[in-house]
Amino acid sequence: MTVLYFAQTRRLAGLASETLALSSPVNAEALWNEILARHPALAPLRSVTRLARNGEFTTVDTVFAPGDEIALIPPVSGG
Amino acid sequence: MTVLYFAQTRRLAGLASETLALSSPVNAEALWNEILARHPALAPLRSVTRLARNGEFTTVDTVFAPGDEIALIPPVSGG
Amino acid sequence: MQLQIHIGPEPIVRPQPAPVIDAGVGALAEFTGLARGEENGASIGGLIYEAYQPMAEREIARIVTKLCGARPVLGVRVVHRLGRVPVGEAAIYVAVVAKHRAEAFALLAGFMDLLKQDVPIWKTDTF
Amino acid sequence: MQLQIHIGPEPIVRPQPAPVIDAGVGALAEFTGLARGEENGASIGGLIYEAYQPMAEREIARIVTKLCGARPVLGVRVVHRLGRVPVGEAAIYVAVVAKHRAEAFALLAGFMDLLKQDVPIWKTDTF
Repeated sequence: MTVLYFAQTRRLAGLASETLALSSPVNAEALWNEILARHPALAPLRSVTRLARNGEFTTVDTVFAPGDEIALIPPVSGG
Repeated sequence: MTVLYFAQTRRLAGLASETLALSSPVNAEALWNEILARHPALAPLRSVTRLARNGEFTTVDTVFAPGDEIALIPPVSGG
Repeated sequence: MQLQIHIGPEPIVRPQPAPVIDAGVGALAEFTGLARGEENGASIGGLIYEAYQPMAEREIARIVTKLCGARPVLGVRVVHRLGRVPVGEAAIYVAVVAKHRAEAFALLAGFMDLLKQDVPIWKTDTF
Repeated sequence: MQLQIHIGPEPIVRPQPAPVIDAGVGALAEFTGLARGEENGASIGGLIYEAYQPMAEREIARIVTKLCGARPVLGVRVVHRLGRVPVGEAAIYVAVVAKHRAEAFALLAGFMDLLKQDVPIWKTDTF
């Protein structure tokens, strides 16, 4: 699984992307736990950051599979 | 007094402007009567046509003086 | 419905210089009204406009001033064409610059509504 | 507030070719968002934008498609700049063409609201 970090999440994680070796699909809770274990500095952003899976916003039911491209989407500010 | 006719009022009156020789100030009712006496074809437009005096829309209280420039403003359709 | 999207690093070629550009301008909203190829169901080559010109300019100024009382904006430009306007060409162009988009959009839409109500300009014929 | 008015017979120099011009287009509404010279009260030279680009393009398409369901329009163009955007230059340009102005204005304003909510583009820094 590839995880992409943008904007504040990129700055706080200190990297733009990384690979997570998942052995099986996980839900959002488990994915967040893995991400926060690697990057505790992201904890304050969790409540305002949405997860995208393969380029689409996820829902509470989304399952994240080992081959997915995941992105952390902190509050956007385009335009 | 100069009277300007625009759009449908110009077409129905058959002219773009004319001079009315008023001896004293008149109200809108008297002015309309004078105009309609000259151009009966304008009667159907009276209810939808506003009068401007010296470039500004008039009210029911406006008095029209001999030196004024009057314009008949049928429903506008700019833009 | 056609949709074109481009996201990239190139400078955006701006339509034309905005009416006022200073460091406080964050929003430029523009409206162009074009002559359409049909009028009352019939195919036409264009529209013909006439105006009571000095009054039209005064009314436009009055409307903008009135609307700007409620929604401060930084600049407004209004251009209206008279005479023959062929299909596909612009009859009116209005630009509004403001600090934020909300006031620019509000002024632009409000202005067009009042223009079509109070400004002595007429579509008098088609060709 | 500056106001410029021109009413006359000259062809209006249109900002740029509209996204779709056919004989049914009566309205072109455009929005340009410009980098302002201050951010949180501090004077700046410009803004820096980044995007999750493929998702941003897909989200823009999704938003436009959704909004066009309610308000049919004839064409939409969206351009967003990335990287450094100096003060006074455009960060975003959106154009909507439609038969009438009401649907063009509604789509333009609605699109900008949703862009600022859902499209993964960020102002990440100033310079």
